[in-house]
Amino acid sequence: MKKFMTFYFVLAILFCLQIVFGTDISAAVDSASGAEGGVMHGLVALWDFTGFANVTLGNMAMIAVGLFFIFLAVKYDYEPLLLIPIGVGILIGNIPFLPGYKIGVYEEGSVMNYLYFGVKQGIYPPLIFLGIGAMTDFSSLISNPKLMILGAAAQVGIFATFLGASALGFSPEEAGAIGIIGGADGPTAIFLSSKLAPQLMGAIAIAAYSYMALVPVIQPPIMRLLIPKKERAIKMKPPRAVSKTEKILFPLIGLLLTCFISPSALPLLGMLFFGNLLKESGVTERLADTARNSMINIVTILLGLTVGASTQADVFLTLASIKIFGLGALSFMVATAGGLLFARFLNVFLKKDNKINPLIGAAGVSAVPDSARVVQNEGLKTDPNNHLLMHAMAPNVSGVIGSAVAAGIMLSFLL
Amino acid sequence: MKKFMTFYFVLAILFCLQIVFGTDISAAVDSASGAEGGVMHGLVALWDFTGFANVTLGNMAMIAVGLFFIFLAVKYDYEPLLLIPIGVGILIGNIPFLPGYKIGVYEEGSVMNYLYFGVKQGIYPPLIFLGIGAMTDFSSLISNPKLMILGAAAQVGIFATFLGASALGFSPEEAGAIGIIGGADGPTAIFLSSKLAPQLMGAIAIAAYSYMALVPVIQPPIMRLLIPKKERAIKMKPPRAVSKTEKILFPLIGLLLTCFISPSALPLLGMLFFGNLLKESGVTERLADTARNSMINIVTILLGLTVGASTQADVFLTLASIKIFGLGALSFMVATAGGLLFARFLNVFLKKDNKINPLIGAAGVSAVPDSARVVQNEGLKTDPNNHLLMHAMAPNVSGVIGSAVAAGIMLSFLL
Amino acid sequence: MKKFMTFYFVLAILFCLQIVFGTDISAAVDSASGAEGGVMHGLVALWDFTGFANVTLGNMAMIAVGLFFIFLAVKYDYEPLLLIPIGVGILIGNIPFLPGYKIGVYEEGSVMNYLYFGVKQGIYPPLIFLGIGAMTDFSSLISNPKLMILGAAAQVGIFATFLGASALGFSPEEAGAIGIIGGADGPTAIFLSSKLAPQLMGAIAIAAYSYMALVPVIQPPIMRLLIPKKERAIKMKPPRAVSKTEKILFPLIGLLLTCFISPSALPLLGMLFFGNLLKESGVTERLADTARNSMINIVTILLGLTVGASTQADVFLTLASIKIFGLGALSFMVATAGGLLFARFLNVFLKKDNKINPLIGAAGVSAVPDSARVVQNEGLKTDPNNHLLMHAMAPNVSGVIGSAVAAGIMLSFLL
Amino acid sequence: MNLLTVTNQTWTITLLGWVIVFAALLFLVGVFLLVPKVFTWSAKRRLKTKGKTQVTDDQLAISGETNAAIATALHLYFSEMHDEESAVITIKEVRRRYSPWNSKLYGMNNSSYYKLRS
Amino acid sequence: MNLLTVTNQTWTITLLGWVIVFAALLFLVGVFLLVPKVFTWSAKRRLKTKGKTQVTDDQLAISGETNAAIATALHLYFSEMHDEESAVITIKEVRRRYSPWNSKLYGMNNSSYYKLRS
Amino acid sequence: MNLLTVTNQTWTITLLGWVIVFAALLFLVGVFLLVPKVFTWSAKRRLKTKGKTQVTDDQLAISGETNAAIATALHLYFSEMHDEESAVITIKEVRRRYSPWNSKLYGMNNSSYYKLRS
Ligand code: NA
Ligand code: NA
Ligand code: NA
Repeated sequence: MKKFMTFYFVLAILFCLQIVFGTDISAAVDSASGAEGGVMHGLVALWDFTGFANVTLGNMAMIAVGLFFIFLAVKYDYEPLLLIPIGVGILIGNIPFLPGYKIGVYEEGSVMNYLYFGVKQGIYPPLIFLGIGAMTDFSSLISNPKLMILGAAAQVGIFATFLGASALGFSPEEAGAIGIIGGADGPTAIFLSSKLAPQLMGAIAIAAYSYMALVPVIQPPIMRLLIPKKERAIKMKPPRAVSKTEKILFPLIGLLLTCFISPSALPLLGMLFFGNLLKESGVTERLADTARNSMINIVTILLGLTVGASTQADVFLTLASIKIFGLGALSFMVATAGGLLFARFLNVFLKKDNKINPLIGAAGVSAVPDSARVVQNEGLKTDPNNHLLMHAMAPNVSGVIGSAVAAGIMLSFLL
Repeated sequence: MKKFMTFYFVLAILFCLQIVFGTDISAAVDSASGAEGGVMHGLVALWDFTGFANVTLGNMAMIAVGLFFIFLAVKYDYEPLLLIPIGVGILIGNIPFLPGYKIGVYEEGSVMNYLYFGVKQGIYPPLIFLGIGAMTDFSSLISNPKLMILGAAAQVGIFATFLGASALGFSPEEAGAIGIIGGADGPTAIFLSSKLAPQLMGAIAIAAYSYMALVPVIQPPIMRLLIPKKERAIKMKPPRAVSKTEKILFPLIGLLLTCFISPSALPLLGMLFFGNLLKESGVTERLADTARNSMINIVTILLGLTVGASTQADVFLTLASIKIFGLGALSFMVATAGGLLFARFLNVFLKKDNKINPLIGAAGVSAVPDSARVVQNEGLKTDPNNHLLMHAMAPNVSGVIGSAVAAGIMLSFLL
Repeated sequence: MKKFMTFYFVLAILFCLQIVFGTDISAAVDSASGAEGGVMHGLVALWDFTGFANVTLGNMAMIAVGLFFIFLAVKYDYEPLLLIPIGVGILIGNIPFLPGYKIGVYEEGSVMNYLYFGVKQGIYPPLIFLGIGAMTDFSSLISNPKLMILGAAAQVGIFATFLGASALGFSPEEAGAIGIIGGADGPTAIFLSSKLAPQLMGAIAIAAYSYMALVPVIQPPIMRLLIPKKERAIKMKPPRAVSKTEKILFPLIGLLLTCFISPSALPLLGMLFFGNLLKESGVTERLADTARNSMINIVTILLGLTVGASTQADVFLTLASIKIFGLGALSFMVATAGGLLFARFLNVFLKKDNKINPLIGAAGVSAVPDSARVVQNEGLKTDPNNHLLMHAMAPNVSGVIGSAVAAGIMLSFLL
Repeated sequence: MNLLTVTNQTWTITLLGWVIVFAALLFLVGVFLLVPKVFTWSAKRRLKTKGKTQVTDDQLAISGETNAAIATALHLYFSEMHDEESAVITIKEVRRRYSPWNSKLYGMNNSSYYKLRS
Repeated sequence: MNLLTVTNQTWTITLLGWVIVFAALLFLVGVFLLVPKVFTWSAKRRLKTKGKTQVTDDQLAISGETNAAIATALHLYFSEMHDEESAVITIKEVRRRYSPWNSKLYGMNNSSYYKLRS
Repeated sequence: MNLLTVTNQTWTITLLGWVIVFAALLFLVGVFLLVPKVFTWSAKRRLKTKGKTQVTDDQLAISGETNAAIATALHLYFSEMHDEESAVITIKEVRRRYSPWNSKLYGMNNSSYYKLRS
């Protein structure tokens, strides 16, 4: 045991020397061994090849981030289905390697690069949307359509961030891609940034997912700040039952209407409503089941892993990334505030017994179903008998539609 | 409520004007607003981008067709696993968009185009055949091999249509691809047309699937016309039991024999028999299960959607498409008649107590298991105790093999 | 019946004539029929196209091999999940065809070629490793880490074969690819050979899988030869229980450590440990389930089929293939011996009551879990109460890691 | 950060973009406010033609109480936990492990099954 | 439409094509008429060598009645309906919904399971 | 076959390669020898701060006997056979067959289910 520890200790020291002082071990050995050749040269060549020889502080930092993501997922159960693939992806992307051996996600011909293709070309997000459509129940939204507007209100976060990013000096395309973080929707963010600003895709995706995981931390203070206690206690009527026909009509009408308005959102919204029709038609359960299970799982694994790997330190650790993280935090707050305030504004026009609880405006940011749960919890804190979950699902899912439409508009303007 | 309706009404009128008179709203606005710039210009630019600005009568017609397909599937349960993906695909393919933004299925680099790759290169159909092989039971065919010939007889539809299409002025390659509609087998039709006449693929696939859905409408009159009532009442002996060894030998012998005769059918028949071996071997249940569930479902979703989307009005609505639909109807009738008449002809050579019920000849067109069910129903109408389903499955599955062989021959001659 | 047999008999004779004497039937017919044209010419053209016209003795031999593989799988249940896809692949790859019609696995644009892409670019093996990671339990290895070294010892087979192949005149790259057969790990062999020596990939893969299926035949004699009966009877203490935290830490530490040492092994080891984390984290069961079921099944089907098809006789039947099979047998024996002898060597340093049963060294070759089962059986033969399975799993799974590391090193040196 | 530096075009996109997102969802709102009215209307007509003269909206609307009950059940469902599911997963885990890539174990499962049948 | 305009080659393909489809399936028919004969023959031989001198075909053939029964069962099966299956689907539906893309709900399931185990 | 013809580089790769595979796995061995010690040490500390003064290793180690029992069970499991599983597969087989590509049968299943619900 002792021996092992001593050995590791020496290795660790050598290793730290290299990183901190930039000593080039291989060069030292090389010059020392001189013409001895053979094994020694082989060893040196191999050392040059290992991660130990090529590691940078940036890699170490990113590996720490990756481990932290995994820790959050395992310990606190924050979005494990996303954070674990992304976390491992960050590890894999930041294991240092010599370029030219088809290892890295950015090297053409590498396995990671082939898997990354679906991210780069925006193919994975529509497939994710297909699965989401096949698992989402739009009833709450159909039964009380006016709540849908809250999903539009919260998209102010997208456009505010777009403005902010422009002001910070990003190009219009980049600003558009950064803005979509405010949509609080992972696949949409990846889809849009892959088209508008591929070079920022990693940072945008990581920011979007990080803040989505932090929704339970970000939203409650804003909710308490902007909504007076009395309004937080408003009880809403149970939504009416929705007929099967309405459920089948919804994806069809939704598809035609939203895509006529924003054809660039077709890959996302077309797939979302397609998946929902598979679910609601009642005659294609078999396909819906595959779409929301094996298909979405496969794509989730590949997308998470490669998005994580795209955070290679040399590409990722830039000033732009820091700005993006700042703007992202801002956009989540603006989006939440937008939803909440619009809900209060809406109440002005509603009859006494028909008023909505403004808290559900916060669910308009999408981040399904996290923000709806946050609403539910905040509602319960004010009145333990006031269950808002069902009502909050309406702005929640319409937030998904809203941000996809916004993404389409950004594409129309900026592509 | 009222306000909403008025608003929609005005919009609808404006919209109709545009379509019917070709008024260019954006141009009008543009010239009107002149140098006002800013928001107005942005609005105009965006309007130009919407589906409303780009819609054509063709698009509207195709969207109606897509909705009709979905209606048929949901209401009458006609082939929902195909008609719903295809129907939604037609909607998605006919939402009007400005070209150049990577939306359409025919635009390189679009998501739909990537998914369409599997259709264009004929990759999806063999994977479908793998799944079909893994779910098909060939016992009825093994136990009474001579019924297999009926599956060959019905392929006359393919060759008659080939002749007809040639006479109508199609090139030999196009005629070959059109002929395969008579095979009544969706994946085979897509596979062959993707190789011989990619430009007609959409029309051929839609025609094939439409008529397959209409088999219960097309076949019965022909059956009653060509088979006298007395022969319709013939009872057949229950088929003998089939041993496990025979079931394992069947895909192996079938694979070698058919592919030696028609090597071009290898992608289809190789996969079909491979899937069947996975099922029958008894030691690869795990793989067979995936092949006939998640794998075939994923491919079905993608294939249906993209085949539907390939019916973009500007490509699809041509004189050729109309001819193809006419020829397709013809070919289904000829194929049915071919199977029925050959069954009667076969009876001439068979001993009294061994005669076959000529109705099962109609099942030779494939369209598994629809046409077998039609046979069953017609049989029951004549004699409520005469169950023909089991017997009809033999020509039914051999029809699949037959049309794949025919597709291979077409490829050999015409590629 | 008689008629049929006579007909077949005549056909068979004609066919044999063609193969044995090289008579060119089509030429004969061609000259005979002369200017008769039309149908006769068509028939000749078609005959030229059939497999009967193009078959070679090599094809026949390979088809026999394919059938033999399937026979082994069905009758003796040797690795059916691999041998059946590979066996059918061999049939499909060796059905003779005229080149230029996009049929063969080596012809660009053919369906088989598209499916083969995942093999050629080494994409399938990492996906297989993902699934393996999601189904492997590393507890036995964590609870008794020193057994892991046995998995390193057995990799001597890889390097010995590398040496041997070099001595037999193979280029260094080819020798490296051949050496990996000694790793007894199919996906690793395919991954490495696809990078270093694509032209030998078929032979290497077939050799690796053949010998893996034959592990129960190859290993026992060597075990009895090298381990005295007394040592074969050693009983080992039951391994300690492993905590959940250790199980989660294992893939993380394993990933970082092994990939820092051998970054080229990243695609394999990264995926292996990723899959294991999905399994052990406890919060991503949904993803782990898909990874170890539908995903691995789909990839297994495609990989097996195309690897089998890559054994097209004209490419496969070479002197090199024979040498590779010889070297492969050798490498399995050397690897087994290496594991066994190192286990005895290790015992020298271990205290009396802590000694390991040297038999488990044989499990270090990987071939999970076959070789572990062989160890269990040999152990039971010596002492019917000595269950070694659990202990043998440790070197067994570490053998997988070991050969992936070795593959990475080969890539570093030779790419 | 100076919003004055932001170009005209950026402001256009910002304002117009948000407006259009609103417009799109307002459209949907409108349609789905209409749809149930249309249904009720056609249902009323059908009932009338069948001879019923007095139709109240109550007869057509489905009570929301059912919905509330379902919502509560769902909430309980998601906050409590399914022991059965865990059990299922556990069993499946034991069953399905071990590599299909070199799995005699798997093979054995399959073959026994095969032997039982044949 | 005038079939006279159709070229020679087209006629060749038409006739030859159909003939060959027939040939291919006739081959299969032939083989599968042979296969059971071969089986019966080898089974008879085996039985004979085991001492049985009188073997009738009846002893070897499996009654088709079983088949008929299965066919009927299948037919009933496909025309009637499985209430259990519907039930299963319904339960699964309630269980599996909600996006894994941002699913605390899912997470909760998993984590509870995890907490139960650890 | 003459090993003398093998170049220097080949020998280097051979020896170095094997050594490094050893090194890699030795590293892992070392770490996983350390990990449980670290755990025990921190667990001891925690127990001590909670007032327990006497802590033996036995209190922390989980008996390997449980493991042995599990191992045996697993072994039995893999060598015996699951009749239930076979049953499940059989039922599934009957249920799921027939092509979704032209499947009225499937359709019927679905539609009946649909009719039952609506
Ligand atoms: Na949103
Ligand atoms: Na057919
Ligand atoms: Na190994």
